[in-house]
Amino acid sequence: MKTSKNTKPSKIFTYKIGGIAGGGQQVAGLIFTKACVRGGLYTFDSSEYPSRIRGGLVTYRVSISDQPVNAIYKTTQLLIALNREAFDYCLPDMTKDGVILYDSDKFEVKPGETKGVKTYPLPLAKLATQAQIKPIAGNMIVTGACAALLGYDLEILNEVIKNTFADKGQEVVEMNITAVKFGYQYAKANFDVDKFPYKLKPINKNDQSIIVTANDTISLAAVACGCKFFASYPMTPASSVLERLASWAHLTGMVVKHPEDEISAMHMAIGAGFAGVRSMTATSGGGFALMTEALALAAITETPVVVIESQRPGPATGLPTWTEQSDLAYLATAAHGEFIRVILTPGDPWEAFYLTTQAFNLAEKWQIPVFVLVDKYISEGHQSIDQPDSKKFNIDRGQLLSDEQLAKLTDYKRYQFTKSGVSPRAIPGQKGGVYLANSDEHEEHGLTIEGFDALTRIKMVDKRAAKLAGVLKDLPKPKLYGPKTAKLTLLGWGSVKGPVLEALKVLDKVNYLHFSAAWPLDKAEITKQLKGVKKIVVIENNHDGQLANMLEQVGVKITQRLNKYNGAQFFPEEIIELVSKLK
Amino acid sequence: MKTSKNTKPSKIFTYKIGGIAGGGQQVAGLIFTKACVRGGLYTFDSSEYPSRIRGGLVTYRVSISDQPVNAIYKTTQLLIALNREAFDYCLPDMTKDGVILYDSDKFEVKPGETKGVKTYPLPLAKLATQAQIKPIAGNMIVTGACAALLGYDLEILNEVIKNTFADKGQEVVEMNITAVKFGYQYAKANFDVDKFPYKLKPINKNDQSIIVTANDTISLAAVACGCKFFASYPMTPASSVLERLASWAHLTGMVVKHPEDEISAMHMAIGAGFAGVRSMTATSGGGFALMTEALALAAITETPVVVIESQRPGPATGLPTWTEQSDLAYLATAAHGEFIRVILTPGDPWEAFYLTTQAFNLAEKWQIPVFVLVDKYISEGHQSIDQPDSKKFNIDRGQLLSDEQLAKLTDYKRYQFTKSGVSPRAIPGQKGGVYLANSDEHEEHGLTIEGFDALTRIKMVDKRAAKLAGVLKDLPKPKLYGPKTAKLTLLGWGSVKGPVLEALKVLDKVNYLHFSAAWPLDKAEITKQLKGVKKIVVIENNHDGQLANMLEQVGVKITQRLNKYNGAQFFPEEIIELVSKLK
Amino acid sequence: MATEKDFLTPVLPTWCPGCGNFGIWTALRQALAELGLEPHQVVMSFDIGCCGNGANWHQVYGFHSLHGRPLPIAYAVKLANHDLKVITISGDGGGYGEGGNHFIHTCRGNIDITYIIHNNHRYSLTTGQSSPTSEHGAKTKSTPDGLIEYPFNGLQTAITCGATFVAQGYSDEVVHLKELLKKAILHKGFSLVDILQPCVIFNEKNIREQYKQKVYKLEETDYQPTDKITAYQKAAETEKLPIGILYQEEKPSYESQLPQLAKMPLVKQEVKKEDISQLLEEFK
Amino acid sequence: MATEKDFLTPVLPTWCPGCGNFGIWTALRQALAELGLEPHQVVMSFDIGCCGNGANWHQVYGFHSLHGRPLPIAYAVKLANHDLKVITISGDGGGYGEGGNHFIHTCRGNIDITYIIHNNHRYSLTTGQSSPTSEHGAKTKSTPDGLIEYPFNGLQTAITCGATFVAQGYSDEVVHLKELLKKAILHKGFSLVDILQPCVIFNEKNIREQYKQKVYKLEETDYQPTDKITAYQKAAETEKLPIGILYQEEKPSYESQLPQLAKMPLVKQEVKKEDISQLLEEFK
Ligand SMILES: Cc1ncc(C[n+]2csc(CCOP(=O)(O)OP(=O)(O)O)c2C)c(N)n1
Ligand SMILES: Cc1ncc(C[n+]2csc(CCOP(=O)(O)OP(=O)(O)O)c2C)c(N)n1
Ligand code: SF4
Ligand code: SF4
Ligand SMILES: [Mg+2]
Ligand SMILES: [Mg+2]
Repeated sequence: MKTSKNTKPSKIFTYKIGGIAGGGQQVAGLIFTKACVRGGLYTFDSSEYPSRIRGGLVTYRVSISDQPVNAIYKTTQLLIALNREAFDYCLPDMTKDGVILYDSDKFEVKPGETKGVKTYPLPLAKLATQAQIKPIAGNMIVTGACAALLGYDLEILNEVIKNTFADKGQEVVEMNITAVKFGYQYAKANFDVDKFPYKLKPINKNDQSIIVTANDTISLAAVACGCKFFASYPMTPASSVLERLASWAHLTGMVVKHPEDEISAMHMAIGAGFAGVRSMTATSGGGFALMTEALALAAITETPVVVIESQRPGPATGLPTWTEQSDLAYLATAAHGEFIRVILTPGDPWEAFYLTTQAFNLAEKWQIPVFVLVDKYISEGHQSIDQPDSKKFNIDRGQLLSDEQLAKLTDYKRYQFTKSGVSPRAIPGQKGGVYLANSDEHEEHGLTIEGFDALTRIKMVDKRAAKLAGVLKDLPKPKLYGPKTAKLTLLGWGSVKGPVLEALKVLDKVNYLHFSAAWPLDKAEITKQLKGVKKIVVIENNHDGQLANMLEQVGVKITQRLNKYNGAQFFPEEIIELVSKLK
Repeated sequence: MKTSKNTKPSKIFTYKIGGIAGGGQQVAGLIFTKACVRGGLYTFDSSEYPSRIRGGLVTYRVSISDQPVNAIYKTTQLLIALNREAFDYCLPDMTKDGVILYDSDKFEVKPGETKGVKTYPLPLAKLATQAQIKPIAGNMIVTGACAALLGYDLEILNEVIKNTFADKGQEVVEMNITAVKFGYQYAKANFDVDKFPYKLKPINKNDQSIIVTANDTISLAAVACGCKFFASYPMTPASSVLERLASWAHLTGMVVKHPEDEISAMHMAIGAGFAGVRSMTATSGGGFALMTEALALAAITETPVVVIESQRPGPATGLPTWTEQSDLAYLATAAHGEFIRVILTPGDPWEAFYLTTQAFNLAEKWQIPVFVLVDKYISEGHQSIDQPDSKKFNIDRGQLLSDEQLAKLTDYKRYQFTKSGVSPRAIPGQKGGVYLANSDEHEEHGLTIEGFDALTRIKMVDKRAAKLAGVLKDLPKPKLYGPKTAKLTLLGWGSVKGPVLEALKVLDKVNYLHFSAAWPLDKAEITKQLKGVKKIVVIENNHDGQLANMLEQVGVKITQRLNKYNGAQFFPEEIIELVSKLK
Repeated sequence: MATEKDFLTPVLPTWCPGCGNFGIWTALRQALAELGLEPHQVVMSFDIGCCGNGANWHQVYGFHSLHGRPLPIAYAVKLANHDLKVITISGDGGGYGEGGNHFIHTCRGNIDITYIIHNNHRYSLTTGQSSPTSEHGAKTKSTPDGLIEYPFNGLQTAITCGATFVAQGYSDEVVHLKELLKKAILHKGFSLVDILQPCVIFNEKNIREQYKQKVYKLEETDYQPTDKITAYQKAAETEKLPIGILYQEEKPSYESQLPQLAKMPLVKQEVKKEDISQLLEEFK
Repeated sequence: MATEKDFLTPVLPTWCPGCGNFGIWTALRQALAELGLEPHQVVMSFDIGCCGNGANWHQVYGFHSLHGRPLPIAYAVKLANHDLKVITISGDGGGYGEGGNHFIHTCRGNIDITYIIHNNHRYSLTTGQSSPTSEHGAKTKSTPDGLIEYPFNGLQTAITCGATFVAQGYSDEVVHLKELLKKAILHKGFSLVDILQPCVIFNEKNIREQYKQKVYKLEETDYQPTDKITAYQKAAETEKLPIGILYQEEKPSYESQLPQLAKMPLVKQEVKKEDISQLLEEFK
């Protein structure tokens, strides 16, 4: 996939639609996004919505460009305000020469209110009646009007509509096409469309790109690399992994279980891992809190397990439908006792795919729990990307004993002391491999020891800890984006990557070191990478500066921390502004 | 209490008795210990036992001195081996001029086996028959023999026996006194008691000292400072807090609840705190893992709660009846989201008492969760100490609104923004104080907000975080033991304190900085205290060096780490040896 | 005296128009007012869910806790101050799924709490996954191929585990529900009111018609809620759905058996330095 | 063919002499041998407790999990490889207390697992606190003033929640227990065997006499374990204690309803790169 190439900034167009929940903003928005992608453009979108099912403000925002786009932008060129609340909330982000369409059947805009931003009324109820369509398709009138303003190809739009509503029948398809056409013509007739300075042109016909969230690519990756067992209890913003995998189960043959609670989900994932199946669970921070005890169980029994954790602002229920990066420090030391776990921190859907395949390899090769830590912003925001390439990952199940190998062993030791810390696994059902996976400290066969046998205790702790060296070698190294040398280096993990990459397109002599694996940290590697770096600025979507704290522990001198914890991700513009001040 | 005064080392005598579980070693040992304390001596004891109810090796060890003693010593002067396993396990700790008594009805000691250590056979079954006592009182024959060897006063011993067995009836008391006397005379007659170089003499009649574990003093402190609600699910080594408090409930009026699981226990403690009652729970690391989600609930609702966590070696079930300091890093960042919690880390029963009273004050004053983090070594090992002094602690309930104050308010805001971060509390039942304690992010009344109201989110995070400054001021500062200036400074937390203080009695130009509060760390204070310190050695009863890691994060340059993770605590001798090599 | 309006906060409900939760809300407010209670005399703990969102529009001392956990909060509040009326709101997901263990064990102790389940047979706030009470075969977001499990019967389980007041209500029968809730709140001991609650988004479209056809009032039959086995069998009915009290029994409540609380509630006992000298004797 | 000795590890039991667990252990080993099973064909998951300590002397693929959690481990093992016989060992504390939620929900799905409860009415390994099955009024370490709660009835709850095989056993009736365990293991679906197990340390001194007087065999009566309500009532008996099958029903097991498992167990399906192109279409 083509991510930021640090070329000169391409033109970015940002469109936002806001209204009452259930108003169909997200559907309308996504259709428009799809139409853009079909025309060879690139998109990144995000929704804001409250923790309720109907009512309340819901917005959908997408940034579009003829170059890959890695984040949503704050500055909005086209706003569709379906109610007063949306209007008030979104107005501050409008660019001077942008346009606001508003539902004039719902509210009036007073003169001067927009400080010069052009507005056009769109009386949606009336227009729906006029167009003889159901009010529910009003959002397609909007879409048509947008297409007119932007000069976008109606053909492509109609195609997307056909695909989207195909399973709802011809009638629905036609109604929506009618609505789009009506909106298009209405805008042409009533708005000064030519004066709108932002135009979108299809570049080429693209039926290869996919529009996906990180939850989507995580789900795809799990399927692609042979995960056959998934147990998960629903929790925003992780739920869509459960829903996707469940909806695919009849195709993929995966067993998908929604159990009574997260405690059960995690133990099931561990049980399946013990039984020899690649297995996974997914949750958010609060759900993971209930899995914490079992994390230690996976560790001491050396059972591979992959845990997807999608963060939202805490503590406790917090802001359940918003975003934050505030569980890293927690996961890094979660659970009683001491043991190794890996935390992979993809920054976008593309990375999430490959890191998830790697998570399974790391879990099986090192027989440890592995996290893929994402957050609401990328779990639910879509990016248009190329299709994942199955040549770009491999499958490594680590040391599994064959029946033949087991037959040759007279005294199989599941937890044999080895230099790497890894001991070959037998799988229940295999003859000659019978052993005890034991949450008590144990000797090499897995049988319980007491502290009287202090030497075995020490050796077993050392064996498990010995994996660290090998794990560090296998982890993705922090990756540098932007110029090799710079005046200022941004450091970050997870979803800050996108907005930072966008900011780099503008910022001069600034580069970005991205941590795709935020734990464990490789002091030697980091020291090497940061050698000669003058200003280190750690940017995180949290209050405490969790990676920053961890980096300080390995001796990194941090010049500045940039933190945001209002429930939203960083915008490229904010980063540009903040960093410009620091340079 | 008189702890280490860094005087020249007083003589330490260590006695160890080992045998099969259920053999009464702990009872016999504790009786002897009590007799010592009644005679004005000082003691520190510890037991080793497996995670089973009968059978297996159980040992009891006590170090005795005419000066306060803060740890058990490894070097043993008198060993009573009731079976072969105990003999083999304990032999390596014997000092050359010590004596081993062994139950020659159970096993034989081969010549040369002890490498010169003197042994005396004690055919317990035969002696019991001879003495016409039940075999169960055999351990009192042993005690009598020990008294003979040590030249200790039989009067005091008989007094303790009378007290101990008073509720079992005169017959039992007499049988035990007979047994002691018999053992005493047998030893006088058959052993070369005069040649035994270690003698214990009563100093004065002491009926004031108490012999307690940290669990005991924590329980006492909870009662003393008005904790009225305690919910806890049993888990070694925390269970004795539940058992003590339950057994006292009819006297203290405390409500003590053993609920279905730890999740419930923690939520109950929070519920009672919300309802205005001082409340507490107690568990070990694995149980706390199940409370982790609720920790975040206490934080966001700003509900005071005290959590006792007694550590044991992990991960998972680990070594459930042994000791380790491996949950500090976990507790410091436990739970999703970011918030303040305090971790108090007493080093001995005396400190545990005062820090527990302080825990309740901190929890109520700052409306936060507060941990008292101990471990098996001090939760179950007894030390002889002075009685706690009720003048040495105070009760501070923080900002509670009276009915009168509430009556004057027209718009009560439970979560009012304040500079300190603390907002005055109303208690359910009070008129005019109705509010919502809300796990969702909320505005000042407690009502749910969404991320659309980003400003309130930021202010609420800042409000909660603002407490840090005040909390740091209220926390006990790291305390220096030993000479003001030294060549080498040991740093530690919790139960390493005792063995280190003992080692300081011998080590020259070494001092010890004890962290009674291991979290949050006060960078400024630590920097000040460590100014000019040459060699910083962090000593911890864990593998990872958890405090060391945290100290590095606040910029402390650590020369060396000393770690022990075999399931046992440090011995003073080990520390002396390790540190001597470093100087 | 407080009226039902006094139990309103300034917040307007965020429930979907037509949601069954409205009926429960109204019935409860009316019940509280008719019982002569004041907002400050009532503590309500809430689950996380559509039901739990109601925490914002109930003017009482509220505790919006965690998913599945409002019951142990309520338990401790009652022990801390038994002068308060304590009511807990859960969903079928939070109450019987995530919080199932608290439910079965709270029944056993007969603590004087009223436990209200907003039973819409779905995880609604998380947009419609199956819940413990979803019907066998239900195709939901988390079980698109049909739910294999059979539904959990909260009424039968409560009877089995020792609840002393077990009732079923229907959110559209507001007056009936109000009376039921009053009885539940007045009952000295643990009362479960499991309320059939239409979710207009995630239930079948004709859910209200289904309920209309199936629901009948026990008071209009000669049913007597005094025998456990009869109640247990009644609670199994699914073709027709009985509303009213299925089972009631007088038994001492948990808190009434604690001598610690005989004189006054814990919270009214002054927090002061207590004399521990008697306890210290044990350690000499 | 394996004999009961083949199910022994080199470790000697650490249970107290006279502990009821010995009888269960013997009966189970004999049952496995008589069913013609080999150690590697059996997976057992164990709770933490005296019962769970047995993990060390059962020669099978074992998983000594966490307190209260062996059931979800077993659940997943069965789903991962339904060719295995899967058996779970819990105590009354772990199984009905800490793990109560897993219990009630595992019953609902009828997964083919045999769930054995070593019911000694106490938390024994933690030295004798009350458990969910302790008698009302029990004076234990955690309830020195007497337990207020009434005991949890695992048999009735299992019947209520949909278990298809519900039995009570007695550890001293080893032959009877062996036959019972064989039937439970052969039963296709979720089977609960709740075993009265004397704890010679923490039960009343005369516990064995009590059981001797109370226990009777259902097979020696004309009891038929086919009707739910009859079984439910039978399960309530405490004056006399019926041992044998209280309830049995044929119903498809959970794993048998998964088309994913029709061809072969999950674990036998090769782990390889899977083609996801069809799934990708959804995202275009
Ligand atoms: C520990 C935890 N797990 C999951 C969630 C996500 N969650 C919020 S509400 C809910 C289910 C709601 O279902 P129910 O209790 O039936 O309430 P309803 O919304 O149907 O009223 C879930 C799973 C959570 N908040 N916390
Ligand atoms: C999460 C957790 N809480 C508490 C414990 C401590 N614990 C170990 S065994 C046990 C109870 C054992 O009772 P039961 O399950 O009845 O087994 P038994 O010992 O009676 O056979 C407890 C509470 C634990 N290991 N883990
Ligand atoms: S989703 Fe269902 S339960 Fe939730 S508010 Fe809407 S109608 Fe009510
Ligand atoms: S304590 Fe009781 S249950 Fe545990 S091994 Fe001993 S007799 Fe058996
Ligand atoms: Mg529901
Ligand atoms: Mg038990």
